[in-house]
Amino acid sequence: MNAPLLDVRGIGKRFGGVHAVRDLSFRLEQGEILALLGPNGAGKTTAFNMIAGFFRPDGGEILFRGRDIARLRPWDICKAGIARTFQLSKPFADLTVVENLMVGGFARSSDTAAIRERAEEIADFLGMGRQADTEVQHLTAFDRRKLELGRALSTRPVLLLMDEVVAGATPAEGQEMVALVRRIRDRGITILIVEHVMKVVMALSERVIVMESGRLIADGAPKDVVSRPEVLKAYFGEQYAAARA
Amino acid sequence: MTTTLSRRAVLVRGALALSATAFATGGFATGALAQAEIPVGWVLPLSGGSAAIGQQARTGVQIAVDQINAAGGIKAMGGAKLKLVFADSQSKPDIGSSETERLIQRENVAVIGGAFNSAVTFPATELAERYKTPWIVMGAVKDEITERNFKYVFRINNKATYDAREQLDAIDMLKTETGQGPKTLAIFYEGSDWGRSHAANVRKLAKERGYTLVLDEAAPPNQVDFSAQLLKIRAARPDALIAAFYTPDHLLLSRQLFEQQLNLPFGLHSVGGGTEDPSFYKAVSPKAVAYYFVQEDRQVDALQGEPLPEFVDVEKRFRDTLGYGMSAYGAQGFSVMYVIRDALERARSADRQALRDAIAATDLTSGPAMYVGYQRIKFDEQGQNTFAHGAISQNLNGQRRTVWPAASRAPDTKPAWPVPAFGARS
Amino acid sequence: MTAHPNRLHESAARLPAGRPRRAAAGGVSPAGLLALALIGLAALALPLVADSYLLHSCIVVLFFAYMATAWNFVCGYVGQLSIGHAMFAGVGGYATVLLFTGLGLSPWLGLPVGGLLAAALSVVVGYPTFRLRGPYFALTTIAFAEMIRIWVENTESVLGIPVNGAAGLTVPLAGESLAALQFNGKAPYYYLIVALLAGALAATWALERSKLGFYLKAIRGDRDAAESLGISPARYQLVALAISAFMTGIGGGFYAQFFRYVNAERLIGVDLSIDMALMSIIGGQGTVFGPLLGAVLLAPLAEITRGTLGGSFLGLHLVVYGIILMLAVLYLPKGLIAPLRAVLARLARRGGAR
Amino acid sequence: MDPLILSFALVNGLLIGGVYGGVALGLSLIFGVMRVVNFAHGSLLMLALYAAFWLQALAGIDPYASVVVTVPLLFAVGFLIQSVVIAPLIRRESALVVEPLSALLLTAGVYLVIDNLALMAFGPDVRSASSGLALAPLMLGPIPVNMQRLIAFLAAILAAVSLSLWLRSTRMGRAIRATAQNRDAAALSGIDVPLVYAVTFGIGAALLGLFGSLLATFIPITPQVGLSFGIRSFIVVVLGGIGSIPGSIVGGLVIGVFEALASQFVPATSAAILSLGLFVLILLVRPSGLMGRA
Repeated sequence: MNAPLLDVRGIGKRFGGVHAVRDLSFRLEQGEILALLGPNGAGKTTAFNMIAGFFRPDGGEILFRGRDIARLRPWDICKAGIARTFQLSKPFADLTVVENLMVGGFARSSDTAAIRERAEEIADFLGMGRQADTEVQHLTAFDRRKLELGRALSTRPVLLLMDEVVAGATPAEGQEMVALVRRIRDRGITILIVEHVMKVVMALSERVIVMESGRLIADGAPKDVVSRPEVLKAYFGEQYAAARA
Repeated sequence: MTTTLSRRAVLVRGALALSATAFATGGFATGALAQAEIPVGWVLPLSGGSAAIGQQARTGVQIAVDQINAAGGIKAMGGAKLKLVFADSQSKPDIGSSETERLIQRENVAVIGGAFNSAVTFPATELAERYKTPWIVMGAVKDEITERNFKYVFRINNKATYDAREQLDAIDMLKTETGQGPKTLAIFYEGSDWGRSHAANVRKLAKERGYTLVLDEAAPPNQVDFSAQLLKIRAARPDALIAAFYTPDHLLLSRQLFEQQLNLPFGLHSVGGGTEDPSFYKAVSPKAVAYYFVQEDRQVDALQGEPLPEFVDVEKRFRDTLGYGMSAYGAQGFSVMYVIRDALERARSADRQALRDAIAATDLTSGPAMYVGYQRIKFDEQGQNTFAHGAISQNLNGQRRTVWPAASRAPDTKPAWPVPAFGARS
Repeated sequence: MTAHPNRLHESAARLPAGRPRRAAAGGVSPAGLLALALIGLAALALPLVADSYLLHSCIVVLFFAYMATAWNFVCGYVGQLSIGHAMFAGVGGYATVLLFTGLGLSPWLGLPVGGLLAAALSVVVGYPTFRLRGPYFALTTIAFAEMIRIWVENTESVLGIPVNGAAGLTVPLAGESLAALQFNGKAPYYYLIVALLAGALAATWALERSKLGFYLKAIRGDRDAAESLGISPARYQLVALAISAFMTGIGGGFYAQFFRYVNAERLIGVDLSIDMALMSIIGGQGTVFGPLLGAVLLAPLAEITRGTLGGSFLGLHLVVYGIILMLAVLYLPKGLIAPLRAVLARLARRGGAR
Repeated sequence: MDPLILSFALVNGLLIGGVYGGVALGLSLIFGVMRVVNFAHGSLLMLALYAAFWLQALAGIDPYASVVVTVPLLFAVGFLIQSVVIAPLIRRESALVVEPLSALLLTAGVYLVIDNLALMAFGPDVRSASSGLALAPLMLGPIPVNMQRLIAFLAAILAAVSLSLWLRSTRMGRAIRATAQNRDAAALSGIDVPLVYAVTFGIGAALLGLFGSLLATFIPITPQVGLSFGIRSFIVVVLGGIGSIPGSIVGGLVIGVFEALASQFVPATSAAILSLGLFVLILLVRPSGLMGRA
């Protein structure tokens, strides 16, 4: 059996007196879409940021293709083959769509013409070909989210970390986004999603892990996990129960 | 191609250049030397930190020109009138150079005066030398300005080394006269070009003459509090203090020395700067500056005795224009214009070469040019007026009275030496 | 361990290519090239028709344009406001003079050496400073420049090198000498500053299209996002700062040779830093020609108010400066070049439609 | 070094440091609430100093009495600057990314205009005012302590305390604090944010009106005087923690004492380099300042 693509081993992080993440371990196989769930304050985003290099773990290791990346800075993580999106999209507002999609390309090549060509391909892939030369500040919120995704792709990642896929999107937009993510996975890119919207998780991921108070409390197929009592209690507790009632 | 540009040529070239670069710089030439007018350029710091001095110099210059023109202009040139062209250096060397270029190339001035700041004067006079345009330095004291073997650069006022020498000469003189004097000195000065170079000169001379320097302290310009430095002076206990500050800092220093009643047995000796600025005396309490020794760049009591009518006129109009009495730089500007008049009368031409030769041959011992207080104005081969000297005044009963040189001291002037302690003053 | 980043090139190639490849954006149209060539020719021909005052004024304007372009190279693209760039000019100017007077080194070598020293200083200053953002960065750059200025003004000599304190340094006269970079006429200086400016503009033009340029714009846009895309902000900002400081240092050396005099108050003073920043910002920072436009508009403005008003209204041109700055920040945040570009683009389109 | 001299250096440093802190209060308040670095801070102090000077020169009003005019006058100036010059920027930015540099540049424009208008209007001459209150210096042993400085020092402490109390206990004060914490939330809860901003700027300037009157009694007045205080105020605010009212006073005291003591050992020029160095060091090592929250 191959080693997992990503092997998180016992990472933890404290902020002052708060233990945001404790002894978190999980694995991510090549080609998977894994969703990371948990109530607000469970430590999802902290864990996410540690993998992406934005926080430095207090302890533990993060093996990516067998190499410990736990203490690398974000740009080195990117070069290792991990790309990320942000919960609130952070486009480069005064650049055009294509220019936004070009920035990441320089991490892999310095041939500007080839990078531009590829950026245009990504714009087309996102369905934003006609807006290629639009400045991003004139885009709709949803287009910015798609751009954010495309920008992550422009670094040619092996693993894509997504901090919320459909936040703020209409149902139709959400469907488009889900389809987009599937197509990305189909091109061989492994995906880790931090997500709240259940429907998205059910539609996208083969496997779900759940965090609560900084710890991992469940790991399994979406259908199995959501029926576990500890998960129901921790995360879905009132909300889910109320929705069913 | 300096003085011979015709108006037409300038306009044609100007127009071509305009179409080539699509932007216009300053005004065009006002024409070749008109018969009736002789343009005289002045480069002065009219804005920025030294703007007050630039204003004073400009006022003195303007009054002199008004007097000269009212008296019939340059008689040897058929009554040609002088026309002034002022340029603002902002105390910046590069802007001074650009403005010099404009005065020479565009305004076709016959001669230039200025520029007070040594940092501006030094490179600007080099341009004048290159364009063979005579320049009479006013105010700037950097020694090297008249040590470059230049043919077109003249200076009527002191070199920096003269200033320090005069201060110590005056102290030595009073020591000889009374048998008592300071043994220890402190120097306290502003940390830019002028203060530092003066301090270096004092340092050297004081050592030669056997004084002990107990404090040697610079302060950056535009202070808001001198308490810390006054403590240092208090701790060093100098017999006398030599100070070099511009007006705002000197005002602060004088007020704080007075408040703190810090006694200096043989007084505070200021080398012009703020203590030469009439607006300083408007702003400071007379008690705070009592008994100050000031190295003046002019004879402060020029109106004593039998003054020329021009002197009475300039003092009155200066006060009317600026609201305070004559300053050293107003006086120097005034004198420079009369030196220029004298040279024009002898040259009988505004041609720069002829005018330069006439200025070089200047030898004045009387007339309005002597207003600044020199007994004679004559330039050596380097263009320095070797008869330049300052005067040391002491502030007695609210008036600055010349005490050095002894020859210039009025009979009723009795130096207070040592100066009374604050507690003993009425 | 089969996966490797290169593998993704294949996956990338499989992304559908929806449209034919367009001409690279930002390329220069033939009309634009013609206009540039004409302006260039006119600039080169200027010394044939201008008298020495006009030439002198042009040199001063182009000097400021060059300095503003050098400032823009880092600050305009990375969106940080340096009000301390004069320190690099000071290092370049002082080094050029001192190398000539002390070691007899020709200014032709002194200029680049001064530039390198300025670049070295920029790394020392920039390394800690670039961690700061916005006003903090701006204030720190002022503080560094002021520390250096006050130090130079109060230092007569250091390690036997005569810095000469506040009095400044003079370039000794060497007559008309190519080796000593001293000329009696203005034309050689004019061509030198035109060449320097052309070089700085070309460098900026190349920057716009380079990895470094994209990276700087990304850092300006969003630092976190830039980091996630493989960009180490500290590293690329430092590289750009060093290049900018190198150019600024050469500018300081040019100042020293042209005016043959340097002093700390002017060449390291905050006024020069502010001029560089304002011309760039008002003209249009983060563009190739914005700083040039700003300098061409603002530098003569000061000259004209000085020339025509002769100092009757003290400081009037600075009032005008201030008002233009406020209007530009409020209504033309991308600088005066933005509306100009729009007009040119419309003209070009109309011309193309005909 | 004589311990007596050093202890007086300490006293002087505390006095002038308190004044620095008081002058910096407005800068800190404006930054804390609006995130605007007011480059024109020194210029406003200069205006206040001239106001006090002219009130004495033309109307014979004692500088201490002129407070009743300078404080409201400067409040109005500050209110106007905010609502005319800076408000359009904030309106524009609410739609886009907030760019504090634009605000810095705007106030730099205000600084250029005010300083040079003052030069045109008042001329370059140095001026001074003095209070008719003949205050004999307080003698601390052999060395006198200047009463005008002591008064300004006490006023600085008083101003800082009253400002803190006012921010805590009044309706407007609470609105200002709420806006400082979260502009959008404040706007949602019905606070008139543009008014809060204008009042904040007005108060920041009014504090300078107060110190203009107090400082006029012992500071030479020139059109450039603002610059000395402006730069020092930045140092003080950064040192104390940007936006912190007590931090401003503490920062002022620290820089005042630091400079006063350092000046006893090195020339004032080197002391100036050292305090700039301290400023850079604090920004790099502890950007939240001495009193700020980390």
